[in-house]
Amino acid sequence: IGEIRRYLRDNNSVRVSRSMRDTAYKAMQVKERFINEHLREPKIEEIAELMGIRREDVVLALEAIVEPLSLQEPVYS
Amino acid sequence: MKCINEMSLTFPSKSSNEGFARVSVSAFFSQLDPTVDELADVKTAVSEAVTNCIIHAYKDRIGLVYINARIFEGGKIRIKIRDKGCGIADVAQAMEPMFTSCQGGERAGLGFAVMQSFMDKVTVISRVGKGTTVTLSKTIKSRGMADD
Amino acid sequence: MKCINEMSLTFPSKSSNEGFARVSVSAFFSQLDPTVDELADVKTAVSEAVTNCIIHAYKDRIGLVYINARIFEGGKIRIKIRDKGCGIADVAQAMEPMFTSCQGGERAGLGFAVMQSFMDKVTVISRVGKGTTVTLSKTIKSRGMADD
Ligand SMILES: Nc1ncnc2c1ncn2[C@@H]1O[C@H](COP(=O)(O)OP(=O)(O)O)[C@@H](O)[C@H]1O
Ligand SMILES: Nc1ncnc2c1ncn2[C@@H]1O[C@H](COP(=O)(O)OP(=O)(O)O)[C@@H](O)[C@H]1O
Ligand SMILES: [Mg+2]
Ligand SMILES: [Mg+2]
Repeated sequence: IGEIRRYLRDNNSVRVSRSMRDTAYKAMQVKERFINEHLREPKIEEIAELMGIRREDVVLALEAIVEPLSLQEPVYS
Repeated sequence: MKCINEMSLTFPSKSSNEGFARVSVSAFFSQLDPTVDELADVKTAVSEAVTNCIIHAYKDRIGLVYINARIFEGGKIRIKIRDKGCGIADVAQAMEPMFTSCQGGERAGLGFAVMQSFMDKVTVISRVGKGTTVTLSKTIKSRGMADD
Repeated sequence: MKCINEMSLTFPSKSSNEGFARVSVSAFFSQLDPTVDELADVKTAVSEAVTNCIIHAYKDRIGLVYINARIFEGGKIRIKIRDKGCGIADVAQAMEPMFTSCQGGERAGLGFAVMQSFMDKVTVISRVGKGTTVTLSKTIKSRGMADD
Protein backbone atom coordinates (compact mmCIF):
# COMPACT_ATOMS: atom_id res chain seq x y z
CA ILE A 1 0.00 0.00 0.00
CA GLY A 2 2.87 2.35 0.81
CA GLU A 3 4.33 1.52 -2.61
CA ILE A 4 1.06 2.31 -4.33
CA ARG A 5 0.57 5.51 -2.43
CA ARG A 6 4.08 6.60 -3.32
CA TYR A 7 3.45 5.68 -6.95
CA LEU A 8 0.27 7.75 -7.03
CA ARG A 9 1.87 10.65 -5.28
CA ASP A 10 4.87 10.62 -7.62
CA ASN A 11 2.61 10.55 -10.62
CA ASN A 12 0.52 13.37 -9.29
CA SER A 13 3.46 15.59 -8.51
CA VAL A 14 3.58 18.73 -10.54
CA ARG A 15 6.28 18.73 -13.18
CA VAL A 16 8.76 21.55 -13.21
CA SER A 17 7.84 22.43 -16.78
CA ARG A 18 4.26 23.14 -15.77
CA SER A 19 5.10 24.93 -12.54
CA MET A 20 7.64 27.20 -14.22
CA ARG A 21 5.09 28.20 -16.83
CA ASP A 22 2.68 29.14 -14.05
CA THR A 23 5.38 31.16 -12.30
CA ALA A 24 6.30 32.87 -15.55
CA TYR A 25 2.68 33.88 -16.26
CA LYS A 26 2.39 35.19 -12.72
CA ALA A 27 5.59 37.17 -13.24
CA MET A 28 4.19 38.70 -16.42
CA GLN A 29 0.99 39.67 -14.58
CA VAL A 30 3.02 41.26 -11.80
CA LYS A 31 5.02 43.10 -14.44
CA GLU A 32 1.89 44.48 -16.14
CA ARG A 33 0.41 45.59 -12.83
CA PHE A 34 3.70 47.28 -11.90
CA ILE A 35 3.80 49.17 -15.20
CA ASN A 36 0.22 50.37 -14.67
CA GLU A 37 1.00 51.58 -11.18
CA HIS A 38 4.47 53.06 -11.64
CA LEU A 39 4.49 53.90 -15.36
CA ARG A 40 7.82 52.21 -15.87
CA GLU A 41 9.25 48.74 -16.38
CA PRO A 42 9.99 46.86 -13.16
CA LYS A 43 13.46 45.51 -12.54
CA ILE A 44 13.59 41.74 -12.24
CA GLU A 45 14.46 42.22 -8.58
CA GLU A 46 11.24 44.18 -8.07
CA ILE A 47 9.19 41.40 -9.67
CA ALA A 48 10.97 38.89 -7.43
CA GLU A 49 10.19 40.94 -4.32
CA LEU A 50 6.52 41.25 -5.22
CA MET A 51 6.28 37.51 -5.84
CA GLY A 52 8.28 36.55 -2.78
CA ILE A 53 10.73 34.46 -4.78
CA ARG A 54 14.39 34.91 -5.64
CA ARG A 55 15.60 36.97 -8.58
CA GLU A 56 17.28 34.04 -10.34
CA ASP A 57 14.11 32.00 -10.02
CA VAL A 58 12.19 34.68 -11.91
CA VAL A 59 14.81 34.41 -14.66
CA LEU A 60 14.50 30.64 -14.69
CA ALA A 61 10.72 30.75 -14.85
CA LEU A 62 10.66 33.32 -17.67
CA GLU A 63 12.54 30.80 -19.80
CA ALA A 64 9.46 28.58 -19.73
CA ILE A 65 7.43 30.96 -21.86
CA VAL A 66 10.16 32.02 -24.23
CA GLU A 67 9.35 32.15 -27.95
CA PRO A 68 10.03 28.99 -29.96
CA LEU A 69 13.74 28.39 -30.26
CA SER A 70 15.47 29.79 -33.26
CA LEU A 71 16.80 26.26 -33.42
CA GLN A 72 13.45 24.79 -34.34
CA GLU A 73 11.85 27.57 -36.31
CA PRO A 74 13.39 30.72 -37.66
CA VAL A 75 11.61 33.27 -35.47
CA TYR A 76 12.43 36.27 -37.60
CA SER A 77 11.30 35.09 -40.99
CA MET B 1 38.27 48.18 -17.42
CA LYS B 2 37.94 46.29 -14.15
CA CYS B 3 36.22 42.90 -14.22
CA ILE B 4 33.90 42.60 -11.23
CA ASN B 5 32.48 39.16 -11.78
CA GLU B 6 32.89 36.33 -14.24
CA MET B 7 31.67 32.86 -15.10
CA SER B 8 32.64 30.15 -17.56
CA LEU B 9 30.38 27.47 -18.93
CA THR B 10 31.14 24.45 -21.12
CA PHE B 11 28.65 22.02 -22.62
CA PRO B 12 28.23 19.71 -25.63
CA SER B 13 26.53 21.17 -28.71
CA LYS B 14 23.19 19.44 -28.15
CA SER B 15 20.12 21.44 -28.96
CA SER B 16 18.71 20.58 -25.52
CA ASN B 17 21.50 22.72 -24.02
CA GLU B 18 20.60 25.91 -25.83
CA GLY B 19 17.89 26.90 -23.34
CA PHE B 20 20.04 25.97 -20.39
CA ALA B 21 22.94 28.11 -21.65
CA ARG B 22 20.62 31.04 -22.14
CA VAL B 23 19.17 30.75 -18.63
CA SER B 24 22.63 30.41 -17.14
CA VAL B 25 23.90 33.55 -18.81
CA SER B 26 20.80 35.55 -17.92
CA ALA B 27 20.80 34.34 -14.32
CA PHE B 28 24.40 35.51 -14.12
CA PHE B 29 23.60 38.96 -15.47
CA SER B 30 20.48 39.30 -13.36
CA GLN B 31 22.76 40.50 -10.55
CA LEU B 32 23.03 43.75 -12.51
CA ASP B 33 19.33 44.14 -11.83
CA PRO B 34 18.10 44.59 -15.39
CA THR B 35 14.50 44.80 -16.56
CA VAL B 36 12.87 41.81 -18.24
CA ASP B 37 13.37 43.48 -21.63
CA GLU B 38 17.03 44.30 -21.11
CA LEU B 39 17.68 40.71 -20.15
CA ALA B 40 15.62 39.42 -23.07
CA ASP B 41 17.92 41.24 -25.51
CA VAL B 42 20.99 39.54 -24.07
CA LYS B 43 19.22 36.18 -24.02
CA THR B 44 18.24 36.45 -27.66
CA ALA B 45 21.75 37.37 -28.77
CA VAL B 46 23.30 34.53 -26.76
CA SER B 47 20.70 32.17 -28.11
CA GLU B 48 21.61 33.03 -31.72
CA ALA B 49 25.34 32.61 -31.10
CA VAL B 50 24.89 29.28 -29.32
CA THR B 51 22.52 28.04 -32.01
CA ASN B 52 25.17 28.82 -34.61
CA CYS B 53 27.67 26.65 -32.74
CA ILE B 54 25.16 23.81 -32.63
CA ILE B 55 23.98 23.90 -36.23
CA HIS B 56 26.91 25.38 -38.16
CA ALA B 57 30.17 24.92 -36.23
CA TYR B 58 29.46 21.29 -35.34
CA LYS B 59 27.25 20.47 -38.28
CA ASP B 60 27.26 16.70 -38.26
CA ARG B 61 28.77 16.02 -34.87
CA ILE B 62 28.70 17.03 -31.24
CA GLY B 63 31.49 19.28 -29.98
CA LEU B 64 32.02 21.54 -26.98
CA VAL B 65 30.67 25.07 -26.70
CA TYR B 66 32.52 27.45 -24.35
CA ILE B 67 30.91 30.54 -22.87
CA ASN B 68 32.69 33.15 -20.81
CA ALA B 69 30.61 35.97 -19.35
CA ARG B 70 32.03 39.00 -17.57
CA ILE B 71 30.70 42.00 -15.73
CA PHE B 72 32.84 45.14 -15.74
CA GLU B 73 32.54 48.40 -13.84
CA GLY B 74 29.76 50.66 -15.03
CA GLY B 75 27.43 47.83 -16.03
CA LYS B 76 29.44 46.78 -19.06
CA ILE B 77 29.03 43.13 -19.93
CA ARG B 78 30.94 40.93 -22.34
CA ILE B 79 30.07 37.41 -23.46
CA LYS B 80 32.39 35.21 -25.48
CA ILE B 81 30.84 32.21 -27.22
CA ARG B 82 33.52 29.92 -28.59
CA ASP B 83 33.54 26.68 -30.55
CA LYS B 84 36.23 24.45 -32.05
CA GLY B 85 34.11 23.68 -35.09
CA CYS B 86 34.43 24.21 -38.82
CA GLY B 87 35.16 27.95 -38.75
CA ILE B 88 33.98 30.64 -41.16
CA ALA B 89 35.91 31.31 -44.37
CA ASP B 90 34.48 34.77 -45.05
CA VAL B 91 33.34 36.46 -41.81
CA ALA B 92 32.22 39.69 -43.49
CA GLN B 93 29.93 37.75 -45.81
CA ALA B 94 28.62 35.54 -42.98
CA MET B 95 27.62 38.63 -41.02
CA GLU B 96 25.62 40.13 -43.88
CA PRO B 97 21.90 40.11 -43.15
CA MET B 98 20.13 37.28 -45.01
CA PHE B 99 23.33 35.40 -45.70
CA THR B 100 23.08 31.76 -44.77
CA SER B 101 25.09 28.75 -45.82
CA CYS B 102 22.08 26.50 -45.22
CA GLN B 103 20.15 25.28 -48.23
CA GLY B 104 16.45 24.77 -48.24
CA GLY B 105 15.37 28.06 -46.74
CA GLU B 106 14.80 26.88 -43.19
CA ARG B 107 17.37 29.39 -41.86
CA ALA B 108 16.76 33.10 -42.21
CA GLY B 109 20.40 34.20 -42.18
CA LEU B 110 19.58 36.85 -39.58
CA GLY B 111 21.45 35.50 -36.56
CA PHE B 112 24.32 37.97 -36.73
CA ALA B 113 21.94 40.82 -37.60
CA VAL B 114 19.92 40.00 -34.47
CA MET B 115 23.06 39.91 -32.32
CA GLN B 116 24.13 43.27 -33.71
CA SER B 117 20.79 44.91 -33.13
CA PHE B 118 20.41 43.62 -29.56
CA MET B 119 23.97 44.18 -28.39
CA ASP B 120 26.21 47.27 -28.55
CA LYS B 121 29.05 45.45 -30.27
CA VAL B 122 29.61 42.08 -31.94
CA THR B 123 33.02 40.83 -33.02
CA VAL B 124 33.75 37.54 -34.74
CA ILE B 125 37.12 35.85 -34.96
CA SER B 126 37.27 32.63 -36.92
CA ARG B 127 39.73 30.21 -38.48
CA VAL B 128 38.62 27.55 -40.91
CA GLY B 129 39.02 24.13 -39.33
CA LYS B 130 39.87 25.67 -35.95
CA GLY B 131 36.71 27.33 -34.76
CA THR B 132 34.96 30.60 -34.08
CA THR B 133 34.75 33.09 -31.22
CA VAL B 134 31.84 35.51 -31.10
CA THR B 135 32.16 38.36 -28.59
CA LEU B 136 29.02 40.23 -27.56
CA SER B 137 29.28 43.48 -25.58
CA LYS B 138 26.68 45.76 -24.06
CA THR B 139 26.16 48.25 -21.26
CA ILE B 140 23.27 47.46 -18.94
CA LYS B 141 21.86 50.67 -17.55
CA SER B 142 21.05 49.18 -14.21
CA ARG B 143 20.93 50.53 -10.70
CA GLY B 144 24.27 48.84 -10.17
CA MET B 145 25.35 45.65 -8.60
CA ALA B 146 24.75 44.32 -5.17
CA ASP B 147 28.03 44.41 -3.28
CA ASP B 148 29.45 41.50 -1.41
CA MET C 1 26.96 4.06 -16.89
CA LYS C 2 26.61 6.13 -20.04
CA CYS C 3 26.81 9.91 -19.70
CA ILE C 4 24.12 11.49 -21.87
CA ASN C 5 24.75 15.15 -21.19
CA GLU C 6 27.15 17.25 -19.19
CA MET C 7 28.03 20.81 -18.27
CA SER C 8 30.83 22.54 -16.41
CA LEU C 9 30.60 25.85 -14.65
CA THR C 10 33.30 27.98 -13.01
CA PHE C 11 32.83 31.19 -11.03
CA PRO C 12 34.47 33.17 -8.23
CA SER C 13 33.27 32.48 -4.68
CA LYS C 14 31.18 35.62 -4.35
CA SER C 15 27.93 35.25 -2.48
CA SER C 16 26.14 36.94 -5.39
CA ASN C 17 26.98 33.86 -7.49
CA GLU C 18 25.20 31.34 -5.30
CA GLY C 19 21.77 31.98 -6.81
CA PHE C 20 23.14 31.94 -10.33
CA ALA C 21 24.90 28.61 -9.78
CA ARG C 22 21.77 27.07 -8.27
CA VAL C 23 19.61 28.19 -11.19
CA SER C 24 22.18 27.06 -13.78
CA VAL C 25 22.23 23.59 -12.34
CA SER C 26 18.43 23.46 -12.19
CA ALA C 27 18.09 24.73 -15.75
CA PHE C 28 20.45 21.97 -16.84
CA PHE C 29 18.50 19.24 -15.07
CA SER C 30 15.12 20.59 -16.04
CA GLN C 31 15.62 18.84 -19.41
CA LEU C 32 14.82 15.66 -17.45
CA ASP C 33 11.48 17.29 -16.64
CA PRO C 34 11.63 16.40 -12.97
CA THR C 35 8.87 17.18 -10.50
CA VAL C 36 9.00 20.45 -8.62
CA ASP C 37 9.96 18.57 -5.46
CA GLU C 38 12.74 16.59 -7.11
CA LEU C 39 14.30 19.74 -8.55
CA ALA C 40 13.87 21.63 -5.27
CA ASP C 41 15.84 18.88 -3.51
CA VAL C 42 18.69 19.16 -5.99
CA LYS C 43 18.68 22.96 -5.82
CA THR C 44 18.82 22.96 -2.04
CA ALA C 45 21.68 20.46 -1.94
CA VAL C 46 23.69 22.39 -4.54
CA SER C 47 23.01 25.60 -2.70
CA GLU C 48 24.43 24.16 0.55
CA ALA C 49 27.55 22.83 -1.18
CA VAL C 50 28.22 26.10 -3.00
CA THR C 51 27.62 28.13 0.17
CA ASN C 52 30.22 25.98 1.93
CA CYS C 53 32.78 26.84 -0.75
CA ILE C 54 32.01 30.53 -0.35
CA ILE C 55 32.04 30.75 3.43
CA HIS C 56 34.33 27.91 4.54
CA ALA C 57 36.71 26.93 1.72
CA TYR C 58 37.58 30.51 0.79
CA LYS C 59 36.98 32.05 4.17
CA ASP C 60 38.81 35.38 3.87
CA ARG C 61 39.39 35.50 0.15
CA ILE C 62 37.79 34.90 -3.24
CA GLY C 63 38.66 31.69 -5.09
CA LEU C 64 37.15 29.69 -7.91
CA VAL C 65 34.27 27.24 -7.51
CA TYR C 66 33.97 24.46 -10.11
CA ILE C 67 30.75 22.62 -10.81
CA ASN C 68 30.38 19.63 -13.10
CA ALA C 69 26.90 18.24 -13.67
CA ARG C 70 26.12 15.04 -15.56
CA ILE C 71 23.07 13.17 -16.69
CA PHE C 72 23.39 9.40 -17.09
CA GLU C 73 21.06 6.84 -18.57
CA GLY C 74 18.05 6.04 -16.43
CA GLY C 75 17.73 9.53 -14.99
CA LYS C 76 20.79 9.28 -12.79
CA ILE C 77 22.41 12.62 -12.11
CA ARG C 78 25.73 13.50 -10.53
CA ILE C 79 26.97 16.92 -9.49
CA LYS C 80 30.54 17.61 -8.40
CA ILE C 81 31.19 20.86 -6.53
CA ARG C 82 34.90 21.50 -6.17
CA ASP C 83 37.02 24.21 -4.55
CA LYS C 84 40.74 24.80 -4.08
CA GLY C 85 40.24 26.25 -0.63
CA CYS C 86 41.35 25.35 2.89
CA GLY C 87 40.17 21.73 2.87
CA ILE C 88 38.63 19.75 5.74
CA ALA C 89 40.88 18.02 8.29
CA ASP C 90 38.23 15.60 9.61
CA VAL C 91 35.55 14.89 7.00
CA ALA C 92 33.58 12.45 9.18
CA GLN C 93 33.30 15.08 11.91
CA ALA C 94 32.41 17.84 9.43
CA MET C 95 29.55 15.71 8.11
CA GLU C 96 28.02 15.14 11.55
CA PRO C 97 24.71 16.96 11.93
CA MET C 98 25.11 20.12 14.01
CA PHE C 99 28.87 20.23 13.58
CA THR C 100 30.09 23.63 12.46
CA SER C 101 33.50 25.26 12.63
CA CYS C 102 31.87 28.69 12.76
CA GLN C 103 31.72 30.46 16.09
CA GLY C 104 28.86 32.67 17.15
CA GLY C 105 26.00 30.35 16.28
CA GLU C 106 24.98 31.89 12.99
CA ARG C 107 25.57 28.56 11.15
CA ALA C 108 23.45 25.56 12.01
CA GLY C 109 25.96 22.91 10.96
CA LEU C 110 23.25 21.19 8.94
CA GLY C 111 24.58 21.69 5.41
CA PHE C 112 25.88 18.16 4.93
CA ALA C 113 22.82 16.70 6.69
CA VAL C 114 20.59 18.55 4.23
CA MET C 115 22.62 17.32 1.25
CA GLN C 116 22.38 13.75 2.55
CA SER C 117 18.66 13.87 3.13
CA PHE C 118 17.87 15.46 -0.26
CA MET C 119 20.22 13.40 -2.43
CA ASP C 120 20.68 9.63 -2.73
CA LYS C 121 24.40 9.79 -2.06
CA VAL C 122 26.92 12.39 -0.90
CA THR C 123 30.67 11.82 -0.97
CA VAL C 124 33.30 14.25 0.22
CA ILE C 125 36.98 14.13 -0.69
CA SER C 126 39.17 16.76 0.89
CA ARG C 127 42.82 17.60 1.49
CA VAL C 128 43.86 20.30 3.91
CA GLY C 129 45.34 23.23 2.03
CA LYS C 130 44.34 21.71 -1.32
CA GLY C 131 40.56 21.83 -1.41
CA THR C 132 37.38 19.83 -1.31
CA THR C 133 35.20 17.96 -3.79
CA VAL C 134 31.60 17.19 -2.86
CA THR C 135 29.80 14.72 -5.13
CA LEU C 136 26.01 14.62 -5.05
CA SER C 137 24.12 11.78 -6.75
CA LYS C 138 20.44 11.09 -7.25
CA THR C 139 18.06 9.31 -9.58
CA ILE C 140 15.36 11.51 -11.05
CA LYS C 141 12.20 9.49 -11.71
CA SER C 142 11.39 11.60 -14.68
CA ARG C 143 9.45 11.00 -17.82
CA GLY C 144 12.80 10.86 -19.58
CA MET C 145 14.77 13.28 -21.61
CA ALA C 146 13.87 15.13 -24.74
CA ASP C 147 15.85 13.58 -27.56
CA ASP C 148 17.92 15.57 -29.97
N1 LIG D 1 29.93 29.33 -35.07
C1 LIG D 1 29.90 29.21 -36.42
N2 LIG D 1 30.67 28.30 -37.05
C2 LIG D 1 30.66 28.17 -38.39
N3 LIG D 1 29.89 28.93 -39.21
C3 LIG D 1 29.10 29.86 -38.65
C4 LIG D 1 29.05 30.05 -37.25
N4 LIG D 1 28.18 31.06 -36.98
C5 LIG D 1 27.72 31.47 -38.17
N5 LIG D 1 28.26 30.75 -39.19
C6 LIG D 1 28.02 30.96 -40.64
O1 LIG D 1 27.46 32.26 -40.80
C7 LIG D 1 26.22 32.17 -41.50
C8 LIG D 1 25.28 33.25 -41.03
O2 LIG D 1 24.89 33.04 -39.69
P1 LIG D 1 23.51 33.64 -39.19
O3 LIG D 1 23.52 35.12 -39.46
O4 LIG D 1 23.31 33.24 -37.76
O5 LIG D 1 22.42 32.98 -40.11
P2 LIG D 1 21.85 31.47 -40.12
O6 LIG D 1 22.28 30.80 -38.84
O7 LIG D 1 20.36 31.65 -40.22
O8 LIG D 1 22.46 30.80 -41.33
C9 LIG D 1 25.74 30.76 -41.26
O9 LIG D 1 24.88 30.32 -42.28
C10 LIG D 1 27.05 29.98 -41.24
O10 LIG D 1 27.48 29.71 -42.54
N1 LIG E 1 34.08 23.27 1.00
C1 LIG E 1 34.50 23.28 2.28
N2 LIG E 1 35.77 23.69 2.58
C2 LIG E 1 36.21 23.69 3.84
N3 LIG E 1 35.46 23.33 4.91
C3 LIG E 1 34.19 22.92 4.69
C4 LIG E 1 33.65 22.89 3.37
N4 LIG E 1 32.38 22.43 3.47
C5 LIG E 1 32.15 22.21 4.77
N5 LIG E 1 33.24 22.50 5.52
C6 LIG E 1 33.37 22.31 6.99
O1 LIG E 1 32.35 21.43 7.42
C7 LIG E 1 31.55 22.04 8.44
C8 LIG E 1 30.11 21.57 8.36
O2 LIG E 1 29.49 22.03 7.16
P1 LIG E 1 27.92 22.18 7.12
O3 LIG E 1 27.32 20.86 7.51
O4 LIG E 1 27.53 22.73 5.81
O5 LIG E 1 27.60 23.22 8.30
P2 LIG E 1 27.84 24.80 8.35
O6 LIG E 1 28.12 25.29 6.95
O7 LIG E 1 26.55 25.33 8.88
O8 LIG E 1 29.01 25.01 9.26
C9 LIG E 1 31.74 23.53 8.24
O9 LIG E 1 31.52 24.25 9.43
C10 LIG E 1 33.20 23.60 7.77
O10 LIG E 1 34.08 23.54 8.87
MG1 LIG F 1 22.20 31.60 -36.95
MG1 LIG G 1 27.12 24.77 5.26
